[in-house]
Amino acid sequence: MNLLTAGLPSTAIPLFAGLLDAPVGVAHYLVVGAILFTSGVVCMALKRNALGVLMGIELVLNGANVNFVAFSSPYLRGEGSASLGLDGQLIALFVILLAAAEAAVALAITLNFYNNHATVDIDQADDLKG
Amino acid sequence: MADFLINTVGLPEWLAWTITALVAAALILNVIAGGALVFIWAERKIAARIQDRLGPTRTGGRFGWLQSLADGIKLLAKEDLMPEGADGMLFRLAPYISFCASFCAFIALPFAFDFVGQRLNVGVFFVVAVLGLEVFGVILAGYASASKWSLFGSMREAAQVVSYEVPLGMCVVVPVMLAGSMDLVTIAEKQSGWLSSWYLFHDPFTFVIFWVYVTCAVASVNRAPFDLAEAESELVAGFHTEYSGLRWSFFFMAEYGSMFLVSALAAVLFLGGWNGPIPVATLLGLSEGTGDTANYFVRLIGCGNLLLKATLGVLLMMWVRWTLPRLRIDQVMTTCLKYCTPIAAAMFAGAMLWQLAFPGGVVRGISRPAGEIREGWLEGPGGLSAGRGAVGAKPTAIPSAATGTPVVPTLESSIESRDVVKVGS
Amino acid sequence: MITSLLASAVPMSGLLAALPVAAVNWHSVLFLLFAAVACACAVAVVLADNVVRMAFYLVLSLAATAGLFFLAGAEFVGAMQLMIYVGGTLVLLVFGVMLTAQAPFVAIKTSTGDRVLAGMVGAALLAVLLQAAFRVEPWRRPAMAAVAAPAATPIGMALLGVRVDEPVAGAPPAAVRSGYLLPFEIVSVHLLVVLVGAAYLARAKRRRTPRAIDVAASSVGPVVTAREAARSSASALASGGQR
Amino acid sequence: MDLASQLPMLLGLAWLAPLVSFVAILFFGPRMGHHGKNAAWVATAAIVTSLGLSLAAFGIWLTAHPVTAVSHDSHGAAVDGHAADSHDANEHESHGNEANADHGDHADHSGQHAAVVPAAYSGDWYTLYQGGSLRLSIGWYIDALTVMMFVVVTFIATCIHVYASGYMHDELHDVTDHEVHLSDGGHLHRPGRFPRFFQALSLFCFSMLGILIAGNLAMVFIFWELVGICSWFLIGFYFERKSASTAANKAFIVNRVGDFGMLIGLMALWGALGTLHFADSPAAGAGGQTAPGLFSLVRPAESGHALQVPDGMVKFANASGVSQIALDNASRPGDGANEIASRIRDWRSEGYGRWLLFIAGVGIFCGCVGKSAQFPLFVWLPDAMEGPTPVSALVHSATMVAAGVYLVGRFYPVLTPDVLLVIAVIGGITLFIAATIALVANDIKRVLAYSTVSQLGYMMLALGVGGWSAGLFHLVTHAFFKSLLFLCSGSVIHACHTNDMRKMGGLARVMPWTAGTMLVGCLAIIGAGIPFVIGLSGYYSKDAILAQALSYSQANPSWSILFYAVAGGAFLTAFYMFRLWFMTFAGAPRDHHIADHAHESPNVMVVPLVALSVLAIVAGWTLPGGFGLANLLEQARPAGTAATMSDSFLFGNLTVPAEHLSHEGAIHVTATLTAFTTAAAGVLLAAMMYLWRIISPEMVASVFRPIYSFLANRWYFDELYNAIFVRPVFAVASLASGTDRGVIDRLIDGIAWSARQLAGFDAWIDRNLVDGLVNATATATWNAGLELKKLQTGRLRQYVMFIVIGTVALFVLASMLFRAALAG
Amino acid sequence: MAQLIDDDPRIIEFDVRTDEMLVNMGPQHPSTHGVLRLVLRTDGEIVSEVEPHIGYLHRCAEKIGENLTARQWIPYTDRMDYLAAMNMNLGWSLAVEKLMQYQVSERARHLRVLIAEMGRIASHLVGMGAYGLDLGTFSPFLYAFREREKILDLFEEACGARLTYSYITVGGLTADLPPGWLRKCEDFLDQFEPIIKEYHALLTTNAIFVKRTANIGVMSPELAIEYGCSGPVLRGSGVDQDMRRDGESIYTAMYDGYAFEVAVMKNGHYPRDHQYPPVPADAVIGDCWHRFFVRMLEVVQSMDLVRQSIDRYSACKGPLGEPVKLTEKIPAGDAYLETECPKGQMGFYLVSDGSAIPWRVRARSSSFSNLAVTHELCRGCLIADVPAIVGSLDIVMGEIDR
Repeated sequence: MNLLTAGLPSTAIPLFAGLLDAPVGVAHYLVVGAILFTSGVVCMALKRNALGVLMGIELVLNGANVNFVAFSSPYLRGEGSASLGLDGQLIALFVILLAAAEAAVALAITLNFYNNHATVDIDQADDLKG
Repeated sequence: MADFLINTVGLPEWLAWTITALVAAALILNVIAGGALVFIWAERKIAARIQDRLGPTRTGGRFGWLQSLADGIKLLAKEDLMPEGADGMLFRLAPYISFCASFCAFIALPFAFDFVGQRLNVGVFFVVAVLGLEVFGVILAGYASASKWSLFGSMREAAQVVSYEVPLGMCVVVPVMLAGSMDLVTIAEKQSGWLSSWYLFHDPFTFVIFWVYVTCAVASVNRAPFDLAEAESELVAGFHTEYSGLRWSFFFMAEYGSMFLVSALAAVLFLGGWNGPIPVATLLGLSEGTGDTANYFVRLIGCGNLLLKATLGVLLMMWVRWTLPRLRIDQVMTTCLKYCTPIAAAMFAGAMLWQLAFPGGVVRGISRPAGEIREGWLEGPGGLSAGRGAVGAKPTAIPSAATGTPVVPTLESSIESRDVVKVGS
Repeated sequence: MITSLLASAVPMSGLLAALPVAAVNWHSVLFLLFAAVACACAVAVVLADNVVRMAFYLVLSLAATAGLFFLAGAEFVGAMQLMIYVGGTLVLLVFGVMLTAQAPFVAIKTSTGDRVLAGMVGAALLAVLLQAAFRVEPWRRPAMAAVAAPAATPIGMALLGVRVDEPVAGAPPAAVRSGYLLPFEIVSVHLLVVLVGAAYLARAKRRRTPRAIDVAASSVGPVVTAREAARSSASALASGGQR
Repeated sequence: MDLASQLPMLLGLAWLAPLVSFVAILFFGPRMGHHGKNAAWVATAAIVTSLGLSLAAFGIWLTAHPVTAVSHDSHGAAVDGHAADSHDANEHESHGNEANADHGDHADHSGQHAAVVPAAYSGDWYTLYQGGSLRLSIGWYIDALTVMMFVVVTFIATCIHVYASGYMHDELHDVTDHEVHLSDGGHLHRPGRFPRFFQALSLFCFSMLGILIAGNLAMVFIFWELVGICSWFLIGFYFERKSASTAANKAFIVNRVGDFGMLIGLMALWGALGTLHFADSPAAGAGGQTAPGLFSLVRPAESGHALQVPDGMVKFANASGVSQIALDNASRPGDGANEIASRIRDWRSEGYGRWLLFIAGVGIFCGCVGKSAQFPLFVWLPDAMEGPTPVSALVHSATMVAAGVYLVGRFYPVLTPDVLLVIAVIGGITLFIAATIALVANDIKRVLAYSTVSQLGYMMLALGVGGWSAGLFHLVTHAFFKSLLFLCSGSVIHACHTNDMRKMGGLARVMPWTAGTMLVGCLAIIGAGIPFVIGLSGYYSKDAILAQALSYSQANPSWSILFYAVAGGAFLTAFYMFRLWFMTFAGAPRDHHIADHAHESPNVMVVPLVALSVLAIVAGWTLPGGFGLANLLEQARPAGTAATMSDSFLFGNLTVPAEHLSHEGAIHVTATLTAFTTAAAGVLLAAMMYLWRIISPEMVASVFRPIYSFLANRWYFDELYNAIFVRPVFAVASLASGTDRGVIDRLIDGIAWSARQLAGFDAWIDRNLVDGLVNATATATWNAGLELKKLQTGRLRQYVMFIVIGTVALFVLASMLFRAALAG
Repeated sequence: MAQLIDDDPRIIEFDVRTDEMLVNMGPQHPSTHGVLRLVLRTDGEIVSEVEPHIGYLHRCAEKIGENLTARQWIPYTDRMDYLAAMNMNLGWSLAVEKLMQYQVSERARHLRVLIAEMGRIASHLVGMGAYGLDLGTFSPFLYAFREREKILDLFEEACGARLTYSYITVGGLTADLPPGWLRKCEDFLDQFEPIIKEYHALLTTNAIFVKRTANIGVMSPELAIEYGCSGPVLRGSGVDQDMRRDGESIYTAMYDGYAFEVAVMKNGHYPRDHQYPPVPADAVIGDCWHRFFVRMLEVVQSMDLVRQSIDRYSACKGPLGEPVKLTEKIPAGDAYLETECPKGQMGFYLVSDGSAIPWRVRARSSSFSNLAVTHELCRGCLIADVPAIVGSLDIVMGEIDR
């Protein structure tokens, strides 16, 4: 026990009690991933700026990446349970690469949109409205 | 050091680690800050000598050696200006971000065999990646200043740094390929021996690519003739036009820190790292097993070696700066895209083929059998023979702190086997 | 100070990862730190109106995530995240600044109704995701020290189609696990395509419909006329050396 | 490379070069320079290439087969007996050498009567179809005639190409055709068709050369038809003019009549003999064996190349007898075949198959009648003058009309004396009719056209009376001077912008070159020369014809009319040709407006004139040592035709005297003198009437008013055909149309009406019941779509929201439904 | 027409477009040579329009001249082109002398040549050094100033001032040279000559310098003439005009007997009187490099002239002569005279009503005309080219604003 956590009951609900002294597990990462993912989705849903939407996409991908890495991590692996091994990391790598490519393409779309509509407000991008 | 604190002093472990980390951080911080002061002074003197003048002469008694410090104090005392219409938060944060990036990159930079903040197995990659973040502060500064000149400067900086990361990466990959590791310590260790074992002299391609690296490094840290971001004749002062006082000095420190960093990186990657041109220690019979004191002494010498090489690199940049006119932005881009990148790519391919043709190296003459080198990836941590000796017969070291106390997990180590950890050196 | 925190955080990560369970778990502390930064900045991205600030927060969030990767032992992925993701976002930022430096674009406001709606939907999504996250056997004790220090080599070998990482206990042997040579090649080609596309985007091309004034001007003999002939700084920079 | 492979290659390339040009102009014509100006260069380059290749072939031929003087001894034509067999050229060469070395042995070897086999090479490039006994192929049959005709055709075509590139200059820009009156009173304004002209010209050359090189009758027929279609293109070049399109159609249709006969001939040959190849060719399927060609079937070598009804024809004609024998010997097929073979001789002597052979010959000749504008199908040729003048020159001198004569010449060995008599008579009639019409024609081109018809009649007649060499000789020389004459007339028309000779006169002063060259042409065509010394080309060829005709009439006194036709024709020819020349060039200008504006043609037109005039002079000469066209032709003389041929069938006893007999002194001198006298008389009369004006042409016309109008109306041939063919056809057509309209259409209308009623009822059901159902569905869908459309806002953010809501809903749903599964 | 425009290679369009931006370059900017204000209309890095704004240094010099006697105005001419004040003095003095029909002594004439050419060297040194500064290299600036300081030392010895000399004046010069001055001057020239090679190495032939200047801001001879450009700017475009040779007789008479070749590219080459570096392949006549190079050649040319004038001056035995009285009356009438100053043709015009004080004074500034061409040269260039172009024009705001 250490100074910081000494005062806390060790039998409290795991989420808070073990935060400082309990080892970090996959679930921790998943929570982070979920928050990133949700932030990204909300960002996409909220931002009228096309660049904001792009950033939301990046966040979503990043949230997914966190999950991949968590599942593949040798440190977070539970006893005797299987993990993704390197596969998770590799998939995360590919996601990163493709996200970069996606950013380039999306930027190209945005720029064309800007050239045509003189704005980056995606609410103006309703040419295909039914 | 942590062990020392835990075992000898009896401090709680978390405190011991904290102290160790803080010490390491402080050391690096001092290297940067102190180094910046020295380099600024040196630059003044060198520039003055190049330009047929004297430079600072009075402050500090002789040679004006305290001039930088005096200036620093003056900067501390200056009013911290922020333009109206600036984005306050970003304006304030930008210099720190720049400085942090520059500083963070030092973490993975080895000064001698075990003198490394954190030995990372992707050290090279880490350094380059983090160094690339420095530009981020510059961009934010340029944007947040609400000045058109600043904006121009930051745009240029962004474009330039992003572009130059490509050839820079290619240059860096060559030593990585030769060493078979991204670990900076491993790369430097592989170049131990005589002058000829430096990667600079490994083959013609590495020799060429070293100069490409120099060009790209100069460009990526925004030094003349690539200092477009702060081109004073065009953009007043570029991204830091609106900065004053301490914030401005942070940019300055970041710049000098980066200069030193890329020079040190060049030394580690191409110039043998802490290995001198002549293996004095080996000739004297000093080796790993000679004893802790001697070992430590050898490493200190190595550290001096590296600092000397890095300083020489910095001086080279200064020399260039005070000699050449500035390129135009499109010419900078041309240099990067039309010259550096293709040359680097070609040299990379060349070095690869050279490795294929002369696996043992030509200049080095007698060297390890090809098989050993080809199977290099099996060594090192995480390889098939994980934990069974990264360099030679040495156990894999996961250094714990900048002071260089590697913690070596053995195969037998388990959750409870903390006590089994062997203390190195 | 962020400076010192960062300074201490990063060197500790690898070290603490290797540490067995102990009193105060630095691993947890650092995890909390990075996770907090990542999450807070992600939320800040949502809340910020200014696109440059959004980008700034995004970069912080991504960098913190990279820290999480380091903590998780995925050092290569973390470095990649720093280099590519943060670099990519940097470009995003550049364009954002370039395109939206004008006041009207800096903040395009979203209506309150949208905000509330998005918040509700987001909360629902978060709830679902968290529920799923907690279902993953919570707080399982990891076996940290039992694993070898991570290295980039197996990843590289896997990308070349050879799997050298040890299979997890009980998993099928290494020979069965497939490499990633094909995806690697596909991604390379993909990136090449994107590169070409970017070059195409930034390339110079002839003007199609000249304005009358430019027709007049071009006959007088100026080299390049005003707006139509313009190069943005980014394209000028990216394409390099038009002269 | 030996001759057998060189010649087909060279001539084949020469043949294909215009095709290349045609294809090139077809696809890229309009893009060749301004308004396709360079198409002329492409076409000309192609034909020049052909000319070059032909000349090369000619040179090679001469090297291999030196032309020597024909010995006029009684042993017959002693042309070098190079047995032609391209399939074993080596063997053939050795055989030829042997023949050369030992001439005396030759007679024994090739049978009695010194029948000589001409040097010829044949073979196939490509077999189109092979099945049963039929083998259709693209092949070649090359002998001296082929080579010579190649040179002649390509040379004249070259001249005409060059000439046309100047003449057709108007087509390089937009053309206003003053001869086409539009309904609004204006004139037709159309873009120029320069490339199209040369495109057709190239195709024409290709087709013509195809006929020349063809190795079998099927191929001949293909290119025969191609020539026809090309002539249709070219004559109808100004197709907006009614006269031009009518003329083109007329030429085409009239030719079809002849081609119908030719088809019959082809069928007779193929049905009876199973082959259309001229020469021996590899048998179908059997390796190494040769199947005999037409020539060797009709004139088998074992019988000394004497004409006989081929076995196949005999069997075909006596099919009942053959089947009877086959029935009798059904069990022993071998014996049956032997018996048939043994009895063929008997059957042949009984006359089986003669009709067949006659029909085949006459049929083939029918095609020639059409193509070479013989009586009664000559009516198209004068109308064909509606085409541009270079076309007239090309069609009427060297190519199209020559094709008929050429084919008769080529097919000559198969023709029996009866057929030859038909040919001769037809030729004579044509010769006379055309010449008389030419006497009174006033259109310069029409005069030339009728003159052409007349000269073709000459040639046919010459062939018919056994003058194989004479006819073809005249063909070649005529090609030169007639194209010259046409080009000259084109030059005149170009200068005067009119065809009417009555408006011309005195042009010699302003157009000296044209006048001079035209004079050369006129002199050539009338066969002018100093008797027995030297003359223009026509002198030699006409003499030969006259001599052969004389020889024939001596042999067959009942047909001596043929000689008088020839002699009279010579007189008429001289008259109308010089009438033409005098009216055009001599005297005082009749129309000063025209004369003032007349001018010499550009060099590009004059140079071909001069070149052709030189050839018109020298083409008939025989150089010391024997080199000359006539001797060259002798090389190609078909085997067995050098001998006198006697036969008795339809027209009683006929003797076709051997041609060398006509060279005998008596005949020759008589003929020459006759020719000279008649020609001189013609010229004199023309001069008297049109130069010196001693006799007034008007007076003559009024005195012989009925004859004059009869001639001026071209013997009322057009009216005759109109009455005989066109009117009845119209009547039948109107009857058919009436039936169609009155009976069939009524019936069909009735059916249609009832169908409509039925359909109306059906439509009502469809509209009200079926459509109502469908429309109701559609309306419902439409309304649903309209409602759903509101969801399609185009707002990205809402979509994201939808996705999220959907996902969450799915999760909630899934977790409720499959809680157990998920929990695990 | 449309076809023609489509094929016009000079017109470039990009997919990425940004908005235009108005940027103020100056009046406080490191590379605008004083208080020039350039308003740039930029589109990204491209400058679509440049508009110079002047007048920040206006001091009513001409109006003052109408309230002072001719000699009293001399110090004000100092403050026009303060980098070549001697040449300014000379111009005004000659203009007044032209109206007065005054003939200076032979000795004064040669001394005037000596001083004027030294002043030209000094001015060009600043131009050269500052141009390097404009292109981002600092060291040549100091090298140039090091030598200029030596010239200023000599001037100080001669007249007592280092910047505003008022040495040459109406009717001659205020004083004769001190003894030993010529010796020092020759020493300076001998020492200075090899240093020019250094300049060539540092700037003229430097690859980056060439890249930055060659083919940049190309000014056609017609354009130069239309805008009234003069001096090295005009000669850099290949127009063969030099007032010392082509000017009015009262001015050219000063250079009678002096051998010099106008520094201009003729028939594809510059004068070959000395060893000069070759013209780089990229450079086209009329670009920044040529303007710069002409200045470098004129330094050498002036050195030759100084050497000649030293010989002639020492050979003159007669008296220097006294300048006219301070209150000397000027005959009624007007006079205009242009002289070849380092920056270009500097013209002075005065109208006199017969009194000592001119009725009207007017100065025609060469830099003014040279600056006017900026907007033509800078259209479509990059921002970095603006200092390069403006620097190559070598303007002095004191002369423009007066």
